[in-house]
Amino acid sequence: MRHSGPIDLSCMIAGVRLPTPLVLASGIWGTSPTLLERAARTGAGAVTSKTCTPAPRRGHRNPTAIDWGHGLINAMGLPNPGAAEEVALLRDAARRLAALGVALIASIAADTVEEFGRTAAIVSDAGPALIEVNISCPNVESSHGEMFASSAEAAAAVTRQVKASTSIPCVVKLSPNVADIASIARAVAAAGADGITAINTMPGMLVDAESGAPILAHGTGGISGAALKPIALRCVHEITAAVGLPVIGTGGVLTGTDAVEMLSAGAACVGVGSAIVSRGEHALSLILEELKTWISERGYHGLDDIRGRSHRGAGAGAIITNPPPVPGWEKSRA
Amino acid sequence: MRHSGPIDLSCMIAGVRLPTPLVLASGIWGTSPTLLERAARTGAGAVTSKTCTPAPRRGHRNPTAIDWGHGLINAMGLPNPGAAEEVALLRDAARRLAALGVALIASIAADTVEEFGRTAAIVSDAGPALIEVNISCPNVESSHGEMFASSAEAAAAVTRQVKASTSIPCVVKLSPNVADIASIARAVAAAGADGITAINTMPGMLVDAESGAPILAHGTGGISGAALKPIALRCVHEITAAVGLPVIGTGGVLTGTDAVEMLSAGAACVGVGSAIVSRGEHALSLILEELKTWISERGYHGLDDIRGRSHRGAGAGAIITNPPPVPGWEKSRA
Amino acid sequence: MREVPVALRLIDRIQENHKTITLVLDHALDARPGQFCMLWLPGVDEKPFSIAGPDPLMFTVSRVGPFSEAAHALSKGDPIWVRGPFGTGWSVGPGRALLAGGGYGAAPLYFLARRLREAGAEVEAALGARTSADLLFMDRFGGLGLPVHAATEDGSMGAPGRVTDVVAPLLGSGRFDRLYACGPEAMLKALEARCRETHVAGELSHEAYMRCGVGICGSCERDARLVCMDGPVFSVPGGG
Amino acid sequence: MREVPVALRLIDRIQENHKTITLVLDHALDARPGQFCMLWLPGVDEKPFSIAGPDPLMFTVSRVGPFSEAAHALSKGDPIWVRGPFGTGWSVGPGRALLAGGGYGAAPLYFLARRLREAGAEVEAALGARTSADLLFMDRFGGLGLPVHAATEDGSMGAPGRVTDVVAPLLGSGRFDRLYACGPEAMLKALEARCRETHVAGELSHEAYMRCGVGICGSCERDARLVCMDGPVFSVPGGG
Ligand SMILES: Cc1cc2nc3c(=O)[nH]c(=O)nc-3n(C[C@H](O)[C@H](O)[C@H](O)COP(=O)(O)OP(=O)(O)OC[C@H]3O[C@@H](n4cnc5c(N)ncnc54)[C@H](O)[C@@H]3O)c2cc1C
Ligand SMILES: Cc1cc2nc3c(=O)[nH]c(=O)nc-3n(C[C@H](O)[C@H](O)[C@H](O)COP(=O)(O)OP(=O)(O)OC[C@H]3O[C@@H](n4cnc5c(N)ncnc54)[C@H](O)[C@@H]3O)c2cc1C
Ligand SMILES: Cc1cc2nc3c(=O)[nH]c(=O)nc-3n(C[C@H](O)[C@H](O)[C@H](O)COP(=O)(O)O)c2cc1C
Ligand SMILES: Cc1cc2nc3c(=O)[nH]c(=O)nc-3n(C[C@H](O)[C@H](O)[C@H](O)COP(=O)(O)O)c2cc1C
Ligand code: FES
Ligand code: FES
Repeated sequence: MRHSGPIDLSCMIAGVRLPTPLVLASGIWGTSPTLLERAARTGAGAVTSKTCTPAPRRGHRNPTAIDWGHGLINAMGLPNPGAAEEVALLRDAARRLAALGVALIASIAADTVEEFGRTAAIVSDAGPALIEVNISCPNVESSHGEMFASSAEAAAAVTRQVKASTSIPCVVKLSPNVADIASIARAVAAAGADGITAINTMPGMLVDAESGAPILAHGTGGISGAALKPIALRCVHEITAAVGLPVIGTGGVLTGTDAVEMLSAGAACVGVGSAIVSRGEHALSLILEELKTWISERGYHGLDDIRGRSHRGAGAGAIITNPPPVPGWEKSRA
Repeated sequence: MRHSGPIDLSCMIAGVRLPTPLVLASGIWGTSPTLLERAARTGAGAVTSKTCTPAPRRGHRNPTAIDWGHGLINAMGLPNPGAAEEVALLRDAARRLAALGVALIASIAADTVEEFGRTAAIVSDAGPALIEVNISCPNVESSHGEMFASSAEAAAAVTRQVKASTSIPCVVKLSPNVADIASIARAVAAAGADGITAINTMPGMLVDAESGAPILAHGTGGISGAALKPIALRCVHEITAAVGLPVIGTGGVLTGTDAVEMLSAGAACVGVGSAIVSRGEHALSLILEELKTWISERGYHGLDDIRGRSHRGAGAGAIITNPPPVPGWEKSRA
Repeated sequence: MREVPVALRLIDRIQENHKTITLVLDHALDARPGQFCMLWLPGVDEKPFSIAGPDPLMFTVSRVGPFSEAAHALSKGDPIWVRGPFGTGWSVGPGRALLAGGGYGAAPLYFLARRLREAGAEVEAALGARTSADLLFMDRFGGLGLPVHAATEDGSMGAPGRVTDVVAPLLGSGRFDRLYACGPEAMLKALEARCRETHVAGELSHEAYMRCGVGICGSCERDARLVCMDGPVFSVPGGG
Repeated sequence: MREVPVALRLIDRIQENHKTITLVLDHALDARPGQFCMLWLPGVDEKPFSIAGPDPLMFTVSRVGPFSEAAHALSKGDPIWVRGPFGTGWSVGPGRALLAGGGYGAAPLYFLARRLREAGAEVEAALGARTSADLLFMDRFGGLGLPVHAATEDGSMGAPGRVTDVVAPLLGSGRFDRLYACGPEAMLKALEARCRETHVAGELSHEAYMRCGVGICGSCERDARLVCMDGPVFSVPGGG
């Protein structure tokens, strides 16, 4: 059942067409234009720059990132040169990426609603295809007290402010660390978001048995990679059931099959980060090749054939069988 | 530096002394008294019965539990014979466990605050050492709409009601799927909880690439085992920083070193569940032996020597070094 | 094999009798006779089935309810999802072995018979069913060139009666070191009693309602033992 | 070795000179010369260090700032936490090799020298420092019985001047196929130029500020290359 016709892997996210559905996640390889270009050359449809903040940040002290066996945990603390300096880097990156037909997504974060707006306006000068609004970094203490992604009101307020500050389409990046991510998604959709990135890392902690100390200097950090996948799939499924916005499904995608699962859960396209560690620098091209092979072996034509299938339910002809009563039940009734 | 004197692994949880710090987590091996006895014989200081509800529940249809490579995910749907029938099983279990000096913890759940109280009163008749109040099962739709563990008010209301309905000490089981678990812990502590179990599973989803369908028949399920460990360590650290209650630290403990990490994060004792799959039926005795060896090799005397070390901070003599400015910073300033 | 269900394709669908088929899959599995897999059909259910052959992987399914009906509706080329193998399986070694099967129990015993023969054992089989139309795998056992004792309740083939009636004198003959059995609970119960009477060691494959299949949920308990993890094969001590 | 820091104990602490020690650990590591590990001291910091020997695992640490000071304060029996090995390392094969080390760069080159000799290479070493008191590993290289060319800025031992002054004529002599180097950035820059002039292939080990050590954070970039993952050893093409 190999497919003979051409396979189209391009896809749309918030009005932007990407040549491939793979998006380099924010924070991977930092802010460097040359590294973003390097990532773009390995099969990305878009690359996301490291989150930048209004003022420069040195980030946390080491250890900042650890491969703990089931993925990574990191607390970089958003080291970045600050929005004003970042613009030059983004402009350079945009130029390099344009030559490759790969979109640039500029990630921003800030401590207050107003600063989110100002930062969006600043980075807009570099002309990124999209702005990613990072309201979900678990590793920085903001003057706001908690992540903006923790509350529907705060998330909506940031979204409104950013939308009022730039004409570039905006995707809002959500956190899995909330009781009901669908309600946050509805709030940012109502506030005008053009898309959603789901998810940022899940807060966790490694403890060193020998010393008893947390391993990351910051104490807690964000879990990414393999361990995050089922959390991300659940969040993407719940968000796409709740709102019509396109979602950059991100979290634990390490293989082409993982990408198929993420698209099946409803993602418009697929973010990739930690795979760079588990599969090496060519992770994106490996995933892209595996995705292509998977699609062509099944005679599919493109991403529309697999996207959102997790929402179909058991189907009309499905037979629903019931489990028998539990053992204790039978026994105690006997 | 091997220790010569006797090592004391007993510990206190909510006024109950346990011969070892290992607690069989709720739901493992179900409600059967003979299986609880079997677990008790493998080194447990306490065993927790499968959560029972006011009315019997058949549970969800299969697939209900999958080993996905980084731990388990399950959506059993709380199959149980109902509190009235469960009492007989618990009485039988309590009798078997008393002979072994192992404590019985009876887990309960319900749809309303009132039913939580009624169920606590019913199972109290069997004389368990503790009642575990499960307000955090991710796999059942309650008439309450969301988990009681999602809101400080709801969690406190359940705690107060249960405390008013029984004289047996109560530990409240919390969910990692909240923005701020410390605030929930403070609420249940203020409402009179005698201890906290942290954590229940983290909601996730597996998707089958081939069919595009969620693998669990229930769609979403709860993540346990290896992938849960850093989330559990973080929650236990945050809870024990916030409240003085003893915590049954549960989530991803597969080895003696994992148990040391959980105690270091502040746990009074250590819950074990999914290890039964990764290490086999003797998981608890393996973990206990490893814990003993770890302690004696370091010349420690017992659990107090390792408990809560993650809270010590960097220490008085610690040298704090700062990372240099980020590359982009240097460059753009040059 | 992974613990997560893998979609395998039917390369053949053999009609064994009016209510039983064998699914032949495009996959080989490193498994021991007596082990089982969980078979999943999305939207339907997931149920345990004994491995009828490891290479290619085969399952023999009798139509009795919703899941098995959905499995019968599959055609060549269709996918079915498999996780496993799980459980302990039968012991394989030289010696004199009697295999007793009821219904689809014949399928995993056929896999066992081949392995026992490879290990140098002397093997005889006793197969029972209601009518000759219900008897399974008679040809396959015959093809191995080993003695097959059949029993049908209506007497349409072999000895009239149940497989236990045929097995009892064979066990009593002293010709066998070990009884291997798979079939309905009532048959296993009777055979267990015969083993104890005749002091022949027995290895009986039992069933129970399964959820996890990996020994954690407790659904499949039988007398403090978990059928999925401790079994499905349980021993009856021989000696005497 | 795991990717998570493991507490290893000091079985020895060798004072190499007034500001440099070698930590000898109770562990062996399967590593190539030129690879590095991240060393962690809780409450202090985590920093990269080249492997000075794999069995027992050794690191040579010069006291220059807060982390290295804390490492110097360690005594026999104390733990230090290690993750790795990371990076690509130097190529090892037969041929005529010149090793050029500045400061603690001598340590990983000594590990390399032993591996090169095992591989049948002809090896000479050039080591430089400010004064004879700063020269490292002279005895160890001497112990391998290979020619060692020293250079000190104050002329207190070997040729007066920098190691680059000694290396330049050696490279020009045509006696070497390959230059291996580890030391301060200025030295590496000068050596890279010499390699290009003389058409001798170079493998130079560079430094950068590291966070993750595993090629994901981008902290250690040098011209679109990641020192932790693509390096720390980078090649200068030879030929001509
Ligand atoms: C280890 C093991 C190996 C198995 N191997 C095979 C095999 O090789 N081939 C095969 O066809 N089947 C096998 N089974 C049985 C199989 O798993 C299914 O139970 C069977 O297919 C019925 O599923 P269903 O949905 O089609 O019908 P269901 O509706 O589930 O059951 C059909 C019939 O079985 C009865 N039944 C269901 N559950 C129980 C129970 N717990 N106790 C008593 N009666 C019950 C029902 O009342 C009904 O009459 C095995 C079971 C186990 C545990
Ligand atoms: C791959 C690799 C291998 C290494 N191997 C060794 C080794 O074998 N032995 C060894 O002693 N050290 C080695 N280092 C250096 C080591 O990692 C530490 O940088 C060093 O110990 C300084 O740390 P500190 O906290 O003691 O002092 P710091 O305060 O961090 O630095 C001390 C001095 O170095 C300067 N410095 C710090 N960072 C930079 C920078 N990014 N660029 C320029 N100057 C800087 C400071 O200004 C200061 O003068 C290696 C580094 C790398 C990247
Ligand atoms: C080292 C590292 C740094 C990260 N930095 C950022 C960041 O600056 N901004 C952001 O929004 N997400 C950041 N993330 C999160 C990723 O963008 C992504 O959401 C997460 O890693 C999950 O995807 P993965 O499992 O494919 O890695 C970072 C992740 C890692 C591993
Ligand atoms: C199959 C299974 C069933 C479970 N059933 C329950 C339950 O009934 N009540 C409950 O409070 N927790 C239940 N849990 C959660 C465990 O008690 C425990 O909190 C979780 O598995 C994390 O611990 P672990 O990583 O050691 O497994 C169940 C977990 C598993 C794997
Ligand atoms: S099916 Fe879960 S323990 Fe056997
Ligand atoms: S230190 Fe993180 S990429 Fe090199």
